[in-house]
Amino acid sequence: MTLTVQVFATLKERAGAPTLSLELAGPITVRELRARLGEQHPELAELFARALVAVNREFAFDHEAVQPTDEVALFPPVSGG
Amino acid sequence: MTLTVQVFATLKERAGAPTLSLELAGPITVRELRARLGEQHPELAELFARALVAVNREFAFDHEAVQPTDEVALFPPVSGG
Amino acid sequence: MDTITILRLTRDPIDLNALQRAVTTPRDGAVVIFTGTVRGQTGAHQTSWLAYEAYEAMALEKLRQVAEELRARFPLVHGLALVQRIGEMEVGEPTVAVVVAAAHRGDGAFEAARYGIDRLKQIVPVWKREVRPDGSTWVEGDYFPTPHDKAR
Amino acid sequence: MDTITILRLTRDPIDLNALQRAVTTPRDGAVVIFTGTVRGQTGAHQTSWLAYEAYEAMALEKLRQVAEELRARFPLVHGLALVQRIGEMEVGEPTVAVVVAAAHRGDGAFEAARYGIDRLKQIVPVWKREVRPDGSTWVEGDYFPTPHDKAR
Repeated sequence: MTLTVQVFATLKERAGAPTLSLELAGPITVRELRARLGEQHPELAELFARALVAVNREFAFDHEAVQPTDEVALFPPVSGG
Repeated sequence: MTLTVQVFATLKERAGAPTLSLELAGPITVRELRARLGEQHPELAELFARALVAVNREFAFDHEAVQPTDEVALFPPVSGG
Repeated sequence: MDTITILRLTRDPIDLNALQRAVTTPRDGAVVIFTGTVRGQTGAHQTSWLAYEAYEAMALEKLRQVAEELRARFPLVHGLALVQRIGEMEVGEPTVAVVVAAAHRGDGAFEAARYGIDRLKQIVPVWKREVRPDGSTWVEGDYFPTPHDKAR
Repeated sequence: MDTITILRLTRDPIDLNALQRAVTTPRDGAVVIFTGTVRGQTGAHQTSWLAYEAYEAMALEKLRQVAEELRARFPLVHGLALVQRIGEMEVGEPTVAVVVAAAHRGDGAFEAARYGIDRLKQIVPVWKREVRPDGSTWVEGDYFPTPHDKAR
């Protein structure tokens, strides 16, 4: 299955696209998600390592699971207001 | 000389007029001002005793002087905002 | 250092958008506004509308004193407006506005706005008459100035 | 108990007068507004304008979380608006507004407004791009959420 990952701000600018795709056979952890995206886009690996991760519109942390059907996003610390 | 005393809010309502007049031969104190106004308007004496006094647009206290030419006002504690 | 100070007694409705624009200097990223409004219900007590009266000449001088005290305490405030409306106002309408602009919200903007309204309600000679379904009464405050409340 | 909550991401200019009217219930006599504005000068640094982008679906959910946290901490707040503007904004324009209405200014209105903007700037996924005379850069925040920042 293909997981679609939304990216925002610096990540979107550096990726050159608002989404990235990742082929998944089943659930992975947030930590694995960062690593897999980094393997696929080595020039962005450092950004992915520091990025915030949201799964289904909620912050998600290293050991939490990501399903291929989840709504997933990576972005830098927020700077709104 | 005639001193004109402006009154506001409850004092104006109770006095039935926006100003009161007081004949003065020379300077008096704020304390004397309250007393003289009270003698002239006994029904308001208690209000005058509690009222704030302003002389030339600044709060004035018991032992301060009032000249017949001063701008003088009596009013209750403020309730704006 | 460019600062902006607006002191106003007015019979016109208070326009918060215009005040925000007026006090925000190019150095400012944070604006805090306090506005008092006519409260219609206080528990079971009902207010129909309020009428405000001022000793105008002194009120303007005391607004200036509030501004000076505020600036002495909150030196990072750039823009300041102190606006007291007088006349008749309906439930929900702004009766007063304290507007403070600073570079950052941590520069005392919240504290300055609170100081401004607290002090205005102590020393600026304005009174409200409350009109209820059953009559009207002048409201008296509870702050008695001392010689410390004179302008420096 | 009637309370009012407005949560909004919008491309339209922020209208402080309309927000004040919208959140003020008949029980309220005090409204505190925080509004962030585009700062044009930060020391010698010049900003021409800002462009804000949001992860809109999550931003609305996180605005709701900020509102719920705020209400749990400030139970005397009746009216609340959390409005984040997105798109391009010029120097001096409001980019965000936190509007809090309560019966009295001592009912936590100032503290609630401060809490609202502090929390919004931590957890609501919105980013600004700063455009300067010499180019543009995405601004990154400095707050890293922890599991405590999840909605309850």
